Amino acid sequence: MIATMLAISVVLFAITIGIAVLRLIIGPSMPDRVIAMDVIGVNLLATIGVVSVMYGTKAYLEVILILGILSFISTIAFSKYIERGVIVERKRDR
Amino acid sequence: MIIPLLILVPFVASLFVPLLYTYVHSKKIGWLVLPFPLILFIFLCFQIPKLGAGDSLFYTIHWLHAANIHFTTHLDGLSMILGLLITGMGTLVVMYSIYYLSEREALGRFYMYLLLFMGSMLGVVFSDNVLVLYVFWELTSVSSFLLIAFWHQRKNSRAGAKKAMLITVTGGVGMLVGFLMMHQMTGTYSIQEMIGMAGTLPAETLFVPAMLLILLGAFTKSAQFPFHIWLPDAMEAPTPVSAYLHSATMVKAGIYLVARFIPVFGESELWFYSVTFVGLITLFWGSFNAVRQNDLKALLAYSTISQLGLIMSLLGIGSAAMLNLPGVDKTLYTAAAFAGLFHLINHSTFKGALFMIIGIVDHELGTRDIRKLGGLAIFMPITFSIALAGSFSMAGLPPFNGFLSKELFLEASLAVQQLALPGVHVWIPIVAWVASVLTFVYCMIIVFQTFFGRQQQQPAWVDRGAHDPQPGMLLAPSVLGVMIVALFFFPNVLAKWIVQPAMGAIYPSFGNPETLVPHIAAWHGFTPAFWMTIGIILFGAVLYIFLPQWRRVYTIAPFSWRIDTIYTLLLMQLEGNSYHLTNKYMTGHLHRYFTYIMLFFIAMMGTALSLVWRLAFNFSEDSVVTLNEYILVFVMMIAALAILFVKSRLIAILLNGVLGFTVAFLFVVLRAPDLALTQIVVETVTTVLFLLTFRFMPDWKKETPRRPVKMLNIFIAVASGLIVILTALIVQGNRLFEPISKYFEDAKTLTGGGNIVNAILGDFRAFDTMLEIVVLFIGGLGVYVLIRLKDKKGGDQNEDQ
Amino acid sequence: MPAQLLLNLFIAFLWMLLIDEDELRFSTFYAGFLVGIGILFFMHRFFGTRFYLRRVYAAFKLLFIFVWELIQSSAVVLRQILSPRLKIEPGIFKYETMLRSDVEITMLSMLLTLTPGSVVMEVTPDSDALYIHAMDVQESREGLLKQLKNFEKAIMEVTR
Amino acid sequence: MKINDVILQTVTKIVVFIILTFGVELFISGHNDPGGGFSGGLVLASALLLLYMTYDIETVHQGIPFDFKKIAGLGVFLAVSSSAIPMLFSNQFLTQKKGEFALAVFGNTELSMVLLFEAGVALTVVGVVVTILLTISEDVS
Amino acid sequence: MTNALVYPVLIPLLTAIVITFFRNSLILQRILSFLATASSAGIGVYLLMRIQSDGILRLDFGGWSPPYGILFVGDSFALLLVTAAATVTSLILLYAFSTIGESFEKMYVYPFMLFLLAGVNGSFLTGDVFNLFVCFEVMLLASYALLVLGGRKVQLVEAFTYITINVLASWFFLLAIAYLYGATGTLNMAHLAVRVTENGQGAMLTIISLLFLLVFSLKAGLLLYFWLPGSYSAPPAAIAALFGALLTKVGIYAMVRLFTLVFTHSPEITHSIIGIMAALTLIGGSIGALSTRDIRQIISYNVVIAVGFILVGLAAGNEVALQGSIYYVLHDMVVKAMLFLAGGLMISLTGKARIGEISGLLKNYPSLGWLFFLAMLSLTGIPPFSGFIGKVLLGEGLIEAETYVLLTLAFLSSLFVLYSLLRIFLNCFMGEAVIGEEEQVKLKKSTLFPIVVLGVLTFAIGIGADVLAPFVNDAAATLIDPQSYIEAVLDKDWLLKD
Amino acid sequence: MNENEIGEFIGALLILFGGIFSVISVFGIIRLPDVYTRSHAATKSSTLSVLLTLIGVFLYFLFHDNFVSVRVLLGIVFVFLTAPVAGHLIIRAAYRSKVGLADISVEDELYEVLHGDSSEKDEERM
Amino acid sequence: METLITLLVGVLVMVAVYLLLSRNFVRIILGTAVLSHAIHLLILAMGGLKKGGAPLLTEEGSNYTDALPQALILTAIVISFAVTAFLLVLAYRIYRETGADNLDNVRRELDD
Ligand code: NA
Ligand code: NA
Repeated sequence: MIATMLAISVVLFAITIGIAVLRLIIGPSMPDRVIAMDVIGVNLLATIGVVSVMYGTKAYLEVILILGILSFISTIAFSKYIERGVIVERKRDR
Repeated sequence: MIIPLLILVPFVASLFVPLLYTYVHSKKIGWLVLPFPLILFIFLCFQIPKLGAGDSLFYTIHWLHAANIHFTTHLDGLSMILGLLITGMGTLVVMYSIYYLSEREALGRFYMYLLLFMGSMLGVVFSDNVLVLYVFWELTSVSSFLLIAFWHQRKNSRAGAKKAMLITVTGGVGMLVGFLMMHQMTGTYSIQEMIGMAGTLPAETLFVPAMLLILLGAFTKSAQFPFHIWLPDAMEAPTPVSAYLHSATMVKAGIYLVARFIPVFGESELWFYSVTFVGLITLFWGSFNAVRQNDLKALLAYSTISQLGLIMSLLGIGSAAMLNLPGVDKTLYTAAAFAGLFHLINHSTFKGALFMIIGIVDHELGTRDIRKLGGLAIFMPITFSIALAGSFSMAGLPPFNGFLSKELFLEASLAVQQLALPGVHVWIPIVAWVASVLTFVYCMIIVFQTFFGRQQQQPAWVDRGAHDPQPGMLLAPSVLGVMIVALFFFPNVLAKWIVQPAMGAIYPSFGNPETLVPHIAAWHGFTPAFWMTIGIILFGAVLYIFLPQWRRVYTIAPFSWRIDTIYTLLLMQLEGNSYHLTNKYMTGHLHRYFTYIMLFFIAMMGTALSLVWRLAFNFSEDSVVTLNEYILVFVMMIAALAILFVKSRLIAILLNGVLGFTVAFLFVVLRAPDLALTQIVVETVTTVLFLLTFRFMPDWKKETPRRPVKMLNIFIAVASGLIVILTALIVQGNRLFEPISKYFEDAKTLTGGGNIVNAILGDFRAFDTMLEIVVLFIGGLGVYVLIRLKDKKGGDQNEDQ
Repeated sequence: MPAQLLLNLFIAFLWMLLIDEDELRFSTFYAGFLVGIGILFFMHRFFGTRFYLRRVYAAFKLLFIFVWELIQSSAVVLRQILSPRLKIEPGIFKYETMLRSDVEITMLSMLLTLTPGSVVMEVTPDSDALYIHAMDVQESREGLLKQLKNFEKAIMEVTR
Repeated sequence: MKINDVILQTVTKIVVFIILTFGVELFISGHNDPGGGFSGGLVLASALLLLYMTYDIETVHQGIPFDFKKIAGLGVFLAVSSSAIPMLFSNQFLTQKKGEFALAVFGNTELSMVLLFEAGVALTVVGVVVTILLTISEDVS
Repeated sequence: MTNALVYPVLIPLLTAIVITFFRNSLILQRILSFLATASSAGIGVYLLMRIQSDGILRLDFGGWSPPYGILFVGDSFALLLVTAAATVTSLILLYAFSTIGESFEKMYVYPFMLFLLAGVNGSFLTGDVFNLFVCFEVMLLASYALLVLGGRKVQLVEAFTYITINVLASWFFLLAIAYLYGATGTLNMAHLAVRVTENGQGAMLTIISLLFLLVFSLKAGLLLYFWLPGSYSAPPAAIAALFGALLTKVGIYAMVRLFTLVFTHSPEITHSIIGIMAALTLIGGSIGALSTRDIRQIISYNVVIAVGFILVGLAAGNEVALQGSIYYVLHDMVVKAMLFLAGGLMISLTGKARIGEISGLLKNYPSLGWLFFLAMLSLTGIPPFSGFIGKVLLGEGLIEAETYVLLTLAFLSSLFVLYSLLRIFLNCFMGEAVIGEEEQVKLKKSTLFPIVVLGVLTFAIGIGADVLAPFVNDAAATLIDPQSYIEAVLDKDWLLKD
Repeated sequence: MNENEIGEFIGALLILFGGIFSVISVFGIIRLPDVYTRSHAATKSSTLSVLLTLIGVFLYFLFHDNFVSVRVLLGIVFVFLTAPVAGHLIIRAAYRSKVGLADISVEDELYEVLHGDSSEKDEERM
Repeated sequence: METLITLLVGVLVMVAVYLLLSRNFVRIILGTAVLSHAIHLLILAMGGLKKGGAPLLTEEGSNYTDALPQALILTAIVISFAVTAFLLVLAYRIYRETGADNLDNVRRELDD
């Protein structure tokens, strides 16, 4: 029962990711794509969580956190790039 | 021990002379050089009796045990002749140079090269080990190069030096290969040991190639047709050099080599044909071309070619004595070899004298052009006398030594008719005779067009101060002039003491060499040879008188051809074609290079795979795939393919990032948590790097390669993918062994770490990790340097120090 | 608040020493902490500030409000997505907040953004107003404003 | 209108600590769990990256005034020289000799050459990644 | 256990790291870096002696016995190359001291050179295929950095080509390692040899070996040398010399090692392909050397020719040929360095880089001219310089193997070498001097010194080839019969177990 | 069914809800008309679904292994903290880079402030 | 799973090779990035997939997946990161220096 629920949800997440990739490809605007990427990252993170449960292992819990951290960082990087072109300034507000 | 020293002395001297020259900066330096060849000459003279008794001197200094190359010197009759020529002519040439070269020249360098040459040449003739011989052989080419290019400011000097070097080194390389083949057949590099095995060699497959390659070396060095073309250009060297290297000694090295190898190859008919006919053709072509020269030095160059051909053909005929032909009187042919050796010496005397004379004329009058010269006999009587002796000797007139050897040559050419070999009966005597006629003609040109006639020019010569040079300059040619005459009267002394031991060296299997030495007499009856000589003189005189009339022959097709043109064309074609060819594929375009590499990959792997398609695929080991994994992998494929089609690079970067994240997820699925961790961070940082560097770059434009290029690219991409897949599937289906990884599962007890991957990285294979962070460190520093160190000049100058 | 927390920890530690067991135990520390809470509640007026657990309580209340709003508005958005025809009128409007400090502004914005139907687009340079994009301005402005007030009040309970 | 990054900056202040702590934890726990010097270092570097993106190079430099090239160099030096140390005790190069003493702070963590080695790895990673990021950024802006 | 085996890598590595901290003290940088390379060379000699007495040496890193850990294996072949590499590098360093310029010195040029040497030596010594990859990368990264140092446009462009092609090559390398591991389950070269022999080198393993061939061909410039002339002629002379002397040799070494130790069972396929590629390389290099008037390009094409020449010996595959190849590799390292340095000096003194733009340098810089001449003779294989003995042995080997086409091409190529360099000598050194005494840039003795030493070396190797002989013979013997290598690496019980 | 199994079941149920929510919200990403509205679906609905899932995972480990996963907790906190910031930043970037609002939008009080005076020029960089 | 991953690797290789064959710097560098994904997956697949648990001895069970390829990939990842960083910065420098974003243009400029 639990196994089925987990299997279904993993497939659901996979579908989510697939659709997000579609959005990433078709856009149309750049922020759309970044949003899609963010969605993909966060859903991958969730999937890893579920997979951990399915495999019954704690080996991947670090991966969850790290994926959270880095999908955040890349989203910020992209937003800054879109907004300002520079993602690391030497001195703000010059 | 003494022979190696003999070789070493000039080398050592060649090092010290330029040093000395920095202190003794004057012409006197030549006097310091003179003792070296003189002492060596005297020393060699003292060895003559020993050799006359049939002895020979061997000495071995061990050099390369590994390659069986030892510095074995061998002084026998044959090398003695050359040794005497080298040191004797060396002495005279140095003596001559002292007066000939002006103080302004780089005398230190000149004598250095000259001594270098002398040592190398002695090395060539005294070496028993062919590889050591080769060492010195190439050194003679090098020193010749340096001497020809002595006045390197002149374009022609450089061109001449280059040509000589290229041709002789080419021959040398061929010869080296020939020696190596000999080694393969005989297991030795010693000439004497090869001679000992000569009987078994002709059966070997390498026999003929080895022979031809060694001949190539000999022919190029001795300026045999068609390799003779370097010799006229080598006349750009100072005249003493021409006299020494390019007529008396270096060009004789090839002759020496052929004589040396007669006992090894003499039994081969091919050898006989090659040596004889190449010699004859050279003889003819040289004399034929000498006639049309206007530059006295060029004339002498062609005459040298011709004479070298003569000697070569004599050795060829001489080798017939080795042919196992029934009913042949061997002494008929050994006499030819004898004649060859005899003429070898004679040629050095008269040609050396002539070169020196020409040098004097050039030195005194500033020109060597026959058309501008004339009537010098009155002004330069001594010079004229020596010239006369030299020329008449060369023409084969008595009472000069050339007459004797010419007679012997004509006899040898007639002796060939006794041979039961096709193609030799008619041609050899005819060519010999024709060439001799032409030789007579150009000798007359030297004498009569330089020293007689053109009376109208005389006042000009008086103005220019035409007179015999200072006595010192005449000393060397005078010595030679005396020898020219002396040898005519006492040829048999030379024959007994010098030539006879050499005959023993050429025909070691023929027993007592005394039997091989004919008695030389100026008069030996009304033989066919005598009539031929008469004919030569008559026809020669006629031809000389009517020279202006028949000179246009030289403009008719086959005679107007110059082998030089082929050389020039060859080099030009080589440079031009190589330029075009190389530029065709070395375009500098990266995508072209990638195309080559991938095509090579596809061709090689594709061929290999198509040959072994029978290798079974085996999917039974495959682990299960869940639905979500199928979906994700499919999505990854879509994302990857989409990279190719997106119109903005930012999207491509995003897709690559997504790809990276999903790869990380696959790492999770495939039980590799550490990989997943690292992959995620690295992917993000890489993406950030992309973004950081992008700001200034324009977005990518759609690349529209031409259709065939595009199809090719698609083909390459698809084929590469398929090859990777197929190979992987084959490997997965046919694992041969258990991986060694089971061992690492004891990581906890072995290293104390429970994370096997980290135990491998931090302990089992810590060295990889250490170097990997070194790589990272270099990368970091590299990036820093790349950005910080900028080319301040901006432009692309060669300020690269 | 930090001072009170530190004191509480000190009391717990003291308690642990006083009990003087053979080994260190978390349960002992926990007991000491509870004792400390009692003592501090008794004494907190001497510090001239609010009892620190009140803030903790306020934070929990904020969290609860937030989760409630989250679920509510999620439901709204999900319904909108799933409805056969989109009937939304999105738009951007400005909201002037009475919150001032960075932490307050941030908390408000995050809460707003997390709850469906609204995203904070800009904070004015002086941090006195927010520009908010709403999924359905007309329909949810009322609700949104109410939500904003709720959040503001709850945040101030925690921060002030 | 000037950009007001108050939200990002406030959150980053908290988040960076989570990331840094996590990075250190990854580094320490690599012995038995996923992690280790490399991923730990990378995470630390990404925390710094976040700081640089949120603030700016000069501001961050005031708080963390290191020359990251030197940090990287120190890291490599640590890793390579710790590999060489065993040779001084006539062991093979790269013998990761385990010490017997335990560090009170981290419980019974074995202090071994591995730890020194891993510390070197982590420092190198941090140093190099930040150096690269900063070098480019300073050139770009 | 011989820790000294790691010193040729460790010493340059540690020194490089340490001197990055002393960016601005140039004297210290110079002293330390020279000491590091010179001592590496010394250790190389010491280890060669040790091998003569003790046989093949090995060092298991961390004490993990093969095939589990990584180890260094020191046989004569490896250590000859290590010694030569370190020696040549130290001389190039000396040259760099007086020519490279302060801006480079402050930009870590010495650390990069030392890293390069460490990577090169590691590649020679390692007994593990994957570690070989890593060592390659150390070397490559250092070469990338050195190539761009100075930042001239042409350098940057050539660097991009060079790097991307090497990235592709590295990718192929990993691909090959992946397949090999999948098939055999091991990475240790000796263990690979055992396993491949045990199973017989079937079609699958041969296919994998072809992939290795591709990789090393790219690195060595065997047939796939497009990247070479451009990238070797872009950087300053000292760096170009380092590249010319060391980089291709590593690819050559790896190819020789793997195809004499592991993939030895299908020579009719693998060695034939190597032969064909070597032949084409000889032709392409020879043609290329004549195609250009750029001095550095000419020298670079000579690098290509040498690659073909050396690998002809591997194709022939007999002991004499391999001896010849080994001699020739050593010779080429010395003389290529010499030639690049001399060529670089010409260019820096005149500011011009093409034949026809320079003339009569012999008058201005006679010593440089004669050194160049000497290098030319040596490279042509004219005795008694170092090229001769290798050429002779190679010739013997090729005749023994009856590979006459290769023989012909190999020996013809030396004529092209001669001609291409003769063009430089005749045109640039000889002829009317165009630079007057007053405008002539002074040539420092310290600049010339390393070239002189290299010249002495090429002469000494030629004359004293017998001193090298025991080492070269031992090296070739190990290559021909790798059993001693395998037994030195794998303990007895391992050989039985497997 | 003991209490652990109930806990595990609840965990799994939360995970399933998370999955369902995520699909629905991503459906929104496809359906909604402009980037601003799509961001609503993304930042929250998907945040919600991920939070649900992670809580499920946390509960599952709690009950199945008696394991308090600090990492998952941290993960939850992290997503909770960062998701809104990320959403806010993307939307701000979108607006500042002049990605247009959907036609159905009814008001825009920011337009005048940001793009009215074209003193700040932000050309599109993608 | 091995076959599936191998197919994915094949597709990635196709994409990467096609990218490498273009002229634009960024495309080429992207090609190398995709190539590195492909090789990492392939190395993993060569060790055999899902044949056991994650190679952590703290995990229950006695069957572990092959850890060696994972270690190799980690090394490879680091190296390819270093190279990619260098290459990217190089492309950036070339662009700043010459204003060209592909090699052909730069060559053309250098030739003039
Ligand atoms: Na909201
Ligand atoms: Na990568």
